[in-house]
Amino acid sequence: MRRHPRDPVEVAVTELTVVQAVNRALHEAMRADPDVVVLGEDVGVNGGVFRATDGLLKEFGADRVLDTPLSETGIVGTAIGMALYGLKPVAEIQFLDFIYPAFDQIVSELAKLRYRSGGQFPCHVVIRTPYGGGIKGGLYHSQSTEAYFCHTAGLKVVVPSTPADAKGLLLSAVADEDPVIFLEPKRIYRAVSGEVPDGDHRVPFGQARTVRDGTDVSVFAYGAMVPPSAEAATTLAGEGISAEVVDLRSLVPLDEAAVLASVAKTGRAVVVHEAARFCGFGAELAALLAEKAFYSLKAPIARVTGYDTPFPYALEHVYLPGPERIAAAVRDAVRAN
Amino acid sequence: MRRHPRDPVEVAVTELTVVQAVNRALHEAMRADPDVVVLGEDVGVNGGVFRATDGLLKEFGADRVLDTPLSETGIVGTAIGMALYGLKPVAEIQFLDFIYPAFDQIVSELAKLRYRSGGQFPCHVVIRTPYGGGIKGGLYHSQSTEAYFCHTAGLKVVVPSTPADAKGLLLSAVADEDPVIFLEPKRIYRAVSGEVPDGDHRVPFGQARTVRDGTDVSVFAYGAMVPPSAEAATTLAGEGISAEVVDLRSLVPLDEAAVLASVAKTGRAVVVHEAARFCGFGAELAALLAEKAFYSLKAPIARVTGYDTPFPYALEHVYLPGPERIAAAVRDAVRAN
Amino acid sequence: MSTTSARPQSEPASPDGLSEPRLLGAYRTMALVRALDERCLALQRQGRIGFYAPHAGQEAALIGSALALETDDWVFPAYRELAVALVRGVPLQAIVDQLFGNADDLVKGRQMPNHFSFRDQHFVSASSPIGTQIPQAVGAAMAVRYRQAPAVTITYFGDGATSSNDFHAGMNFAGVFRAPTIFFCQNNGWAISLPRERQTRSATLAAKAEAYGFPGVVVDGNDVRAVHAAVRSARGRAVRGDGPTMIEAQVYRFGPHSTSDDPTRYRPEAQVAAAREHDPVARLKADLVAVGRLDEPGDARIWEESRAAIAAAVAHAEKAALVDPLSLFDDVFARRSPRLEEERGQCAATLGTPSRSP
Amino acid sequence: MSTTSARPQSEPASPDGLSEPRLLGAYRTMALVRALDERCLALQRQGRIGFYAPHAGQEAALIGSALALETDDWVFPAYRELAVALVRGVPLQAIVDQLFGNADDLVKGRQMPNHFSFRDQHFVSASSPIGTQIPQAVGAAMAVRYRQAPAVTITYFGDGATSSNDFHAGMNFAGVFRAPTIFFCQNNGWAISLPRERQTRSATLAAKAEAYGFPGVVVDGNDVRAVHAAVRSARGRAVRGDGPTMIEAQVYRFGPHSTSDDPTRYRPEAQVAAAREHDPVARLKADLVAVGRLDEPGDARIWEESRAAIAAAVAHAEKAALVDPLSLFDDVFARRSPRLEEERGQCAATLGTPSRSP
Ligand SMILES: Cc1ncc(C[n+]2csc(CCOP(=O)(O)OP(=O)(O)O)c2C)c(N)n1
Ligand SMILES: Cc1ncc(C[n+]2csc(CCOP(=O)(O)OP(=O)(O)O)c2C)c(N)n1
Ligand SMILES: [Mg+2]
Ligand SMILES: [Mg+2]
Repeated sequence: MRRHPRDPVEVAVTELTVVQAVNRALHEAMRADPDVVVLGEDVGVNGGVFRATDGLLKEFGADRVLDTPLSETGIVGTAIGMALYGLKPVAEIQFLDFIYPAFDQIVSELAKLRYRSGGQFPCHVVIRTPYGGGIKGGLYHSQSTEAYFCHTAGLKVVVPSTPADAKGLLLSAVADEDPVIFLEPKRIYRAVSGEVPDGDHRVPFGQARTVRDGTDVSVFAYGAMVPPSAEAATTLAGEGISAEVVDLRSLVPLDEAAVLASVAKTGRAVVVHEAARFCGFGAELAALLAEKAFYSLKAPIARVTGYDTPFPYALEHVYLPGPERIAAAVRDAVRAN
Repeated sequence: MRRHPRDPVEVAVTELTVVQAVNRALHEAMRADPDVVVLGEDVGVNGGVFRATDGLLKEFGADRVLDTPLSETGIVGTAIGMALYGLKPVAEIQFLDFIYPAFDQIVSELAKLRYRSGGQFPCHVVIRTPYGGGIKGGLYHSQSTEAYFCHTAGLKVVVPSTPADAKGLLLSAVADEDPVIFLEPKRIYRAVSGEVPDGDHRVPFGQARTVRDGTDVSVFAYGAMVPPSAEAATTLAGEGISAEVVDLRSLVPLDEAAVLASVAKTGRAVVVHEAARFCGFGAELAALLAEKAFYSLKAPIARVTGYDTPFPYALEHVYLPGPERIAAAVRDAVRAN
Repeated sequence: MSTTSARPQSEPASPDGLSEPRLLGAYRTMALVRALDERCLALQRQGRIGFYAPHAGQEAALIGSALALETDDWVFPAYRELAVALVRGVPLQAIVDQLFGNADDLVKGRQMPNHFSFRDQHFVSASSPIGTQIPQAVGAAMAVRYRQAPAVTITYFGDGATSSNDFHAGMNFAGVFRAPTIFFCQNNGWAISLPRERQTRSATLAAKAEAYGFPGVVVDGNDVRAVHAAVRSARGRAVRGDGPTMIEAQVYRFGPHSTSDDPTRYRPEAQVAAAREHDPVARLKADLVAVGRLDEPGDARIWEESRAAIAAAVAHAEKAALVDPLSLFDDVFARRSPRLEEERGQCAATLGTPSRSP
Repeated sequence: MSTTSARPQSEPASPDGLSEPRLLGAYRTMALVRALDERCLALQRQGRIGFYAPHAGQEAALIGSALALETDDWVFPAYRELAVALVRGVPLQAIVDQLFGNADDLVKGRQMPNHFSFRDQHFVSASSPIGTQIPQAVGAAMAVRYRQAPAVTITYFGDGATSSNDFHAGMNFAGVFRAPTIFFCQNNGWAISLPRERQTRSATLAAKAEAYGFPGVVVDGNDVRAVHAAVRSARGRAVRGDGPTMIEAQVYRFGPHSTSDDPTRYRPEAQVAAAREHDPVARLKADLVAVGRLDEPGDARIWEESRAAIAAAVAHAEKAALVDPLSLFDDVFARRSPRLEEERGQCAATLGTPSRSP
């Protein structure tokens, strides 16, 4: 355990991977509050197919760590019922690609319960789910459909890209009063590790993180797209291009102030995500800038995204944005006038 | 029957409402091709809760007009199976708000079958569904979630706003080779009527319709937002503002050329839709313009949309964009510099 | 809010049988909700409320089941259960305010009529999508058990809902986790225009419970005592830890599916006439008259009082203020996000109203 | 493509019993797919294919059922049915090419291994989401009947899939529309780490068919003849217009759920050992030896031939070209939209490849 460099007060830290940080957060949340329960497919005995829930069953028992039948409708539907009654369920959906059987419960129920009951029935469920490509999972173990959830009023949507944020955002999610879709970039579950503050480390929602300061162009990314964006920025620095990289972290609520401040400074924007381009989250970011940063903009807003095709298997490397595509878009943006 | 004014050759026309035009198209499609079958809840004996399928059971019998159990999963799932086998099913979902139990079948199966089978199993299903507000239907009989479908590669998404387009787009949908989400603006089912060409009148996908020419600003709308946009343009004309109103008609494929041409001319854009703003279809349109029409743009791109709340009941009139809100946004766009 | 409550405070909530005095109370509530149903259909025709989903014919099932519950039990309703809310102590005024969607409406005018939500009475927010409440009731029951509360959850749904995804998921989870849940299916033989025989080929709906490993029972939904007994017994099983029960109450709804529906397009009038012969309200009245608990003048008084209470509630509801337009932006989240705050400001400007942040 | 086919062309596709010569053919196929299974697990461990979902232990269920089908029948598989494809005449090479996702792969490298699609053999595209194929099979069966074709559809799924929405919808629609569908459930007792007893409390999975008004039967999935007879009889019912049947084949899969899974975390090794005592391949071999249709040298030859055929197919697959990167943009729609054409151009530029529009 070491002191966390960013933290002014002495906080013990532990080096963890992203998935370990998720696991740590779950342990701590369950220790702190007996109302927190975990449910999902293979989350108990098996410890989750990615081991995110490893050890929970042993420590907290089968009353609080529930291996469910194969039904996402059932997982989210029962989690909603638990939340209405006063528990704080953290539901795991094995892959974001398999969330759709629960879509009705999420968009028609979870997102709308507080509103439609006039505030009488808040419904605080956290849905954790691994998302995104990069593990050769093909069409159904790779998708990034965060835009569906972002478009649904009543849901908060967050995406960590570092172990510290994975823990900090998950602890905030469990403590939140609203439903939270917690997207875990499975591609960097183990690929990225870093120092994670011990204890009740929370990262508030709605605050973007500047990964790297820059003055020529703003690169907005989240999840597994943050590392290649940062890598592109490093390459570009060598070419004399100063790219600011902003990790949005929370898509809903969005840190508009940070986005606008960055573009006010740079005048150029590149948005990066894995999801298909058409009506993807990048569209919202571009629309926001085209409305509110119009007079600062010096170049067209570029989107570096997955293509408007289903997610492939053999051609995953072609589909996914990498540092080269990001860097190319940034160069174009900087050259544009 | 009269001659259709827009049509160069003599074509008989009939005055119909939007829902009558849908009904007419279904009759004609079923007469023309025995592979066309209709299925859904209450589509047979009852003729559809909006009477869109009225008369079909009588003319075509219970083999081709299927009253299904209450399961959208079943409706879309079986429609997919029929289409794979070679039929051309037209499935009705009673309200777009109730499509979510079928969401998995739509986004994971229907949209991806051709792709994932390497082109071996095309899957041509038309899903018709009334959508949108304006009938005092509250949270669950009013929503406009077209963005979910537009973001899903493999689906075509079309929305008529006139009786002629309702028939013409629906006949094109039935004749198409790809899955089509056919959104019917229920608010103008009966409120709007007009001349509809008899016979095999088809409106191709991917072609926007200029509702009104203008030079100062482009207003993009679709479905039930077209009439209030046109009304706003009329008001604005009286103020000396020349607003071009473009009815997109087909959201996927989108007529980018028409959108870009209009903005190349006007330099200003206002996007109108009923759906919630955040990550709505308007975001894509704004992003498109911010990328490809950047140098023509003279003003921030405005979005006049539903708010980022669930759809209300008593306050529907506050939620839905009307001519006043549209006109106000246009005035702001024209004033901006 | 008015204080008209269906259940006199002195009566015990739910003894194991329905005594004659309690039966008379049940009859009063049945009369009240029958009269309310008639009144609401008229209000809708007159354009004074926007929509209504009637329940006449289902009173014994609704009230018999509700009387078998305890205060701490939780109800997960569909959209036809205002009688259950009344039995649980929800004031008539609160129900009528919801139908009008006025400023007193507890759901703040956000939902169509019939989509009630009464936190204090553990009557969970109703929604339109069919079946969604079913797994929610199971989850709440799992929470009840986790908290070791001596309570159950009950969920109401129709014959059509047995085809929903949520029915399957909810029933299966309840079986697997032995959740203390009662699945109360009101089988009226129709899901809008689809007759029960074409909803499913299952011999009975209750038989479906077998597929999930717990008992299903069929009960005459016109017999308030039989319904009460069935729910009471299911409740007993549940609190004893013996798991869920499905109850299929066979009922007949006399009216249309809703005020948007025209049942003459699909339903033989003779069927309705035949069903009216078994009207549960008339049946209970006859029983009470037979044992000398009720006579014609007493009955007339009950109806008169019901109508008067309803008239008063309607008059009050119509006088209530309209919903504040800017309340549109509340309750999306616990606190308004910056984005919602901004939209609220824009909306206020559109309305010409100053945006006062409460 | 190579021409290795599991079913000799001379044999009739599916007589009503499995004659001894046909049984020997079945055994050959069982040996082939068992050998393939072993080889694929090795290929995955060596990093030569990306993933694999084994089926060893399920051969009698897979092959017995497939042999009961006719050419015009349609198969809606899950992800563990390559043996069924082989029986239907899909060349071994086509299967191996899919596992490699190379340029010869009929699904153009778009899906993970095991997600086959063979139009010519009416073997419908498999997907990962559990259960989705079930209502599709029912819809296709409804189309079969509409076209008055003397055929059926069959859908394969696991015990876990019985909890899916799609199972419920598919079973219910099949019951209501009397669709000529066979629901073939391979119950291996596990859905990844969840044992069958906690998937559902239903006494058997086949018993669930009752809830939909048609018969469900349990069959010993290690007995190729029993499986064949059950499917044959269900097929007869279906083509006669008597509607669907659910068959629960009780099997045991020896291997992990997939190469991503570690079953030692949840499954007792003793259970696997016990199941191996009932190995369906060994059992059929013993039967054939007992009746004098097979001897040890003959058996050895079968395995040798199988391994040789597999080795050849693997070698061929590894020599095949890689998928063309720009094929990424094909088959999203029947024709590329302008948007896809543009993205294709951008992609080509990124790759430094000229964008040649075919
Ligand atoms: C998921 C979904 N699909 C369709 C509808 C439209 N709809 C409203 S009520 C109804 C029939 C419900 O029948 P049943 O469950 O028997 O209840 P009843 O109205 O007879 O009480 C239908 C199809 C809906 N509300 N939700
Ligand atoms: C909708 C959905 N949820 C979860 C998964 C993840 N998953 C893949 S296979 C599987 C278990 C399937 O069990 P079963 O149906 O018994 O088939 P088996 O693998 O045993 O043959 C699960 C949970 C999935 N593929 N789809
Ligand atoms: Mg009903
Ligand atoms: Mg299994």
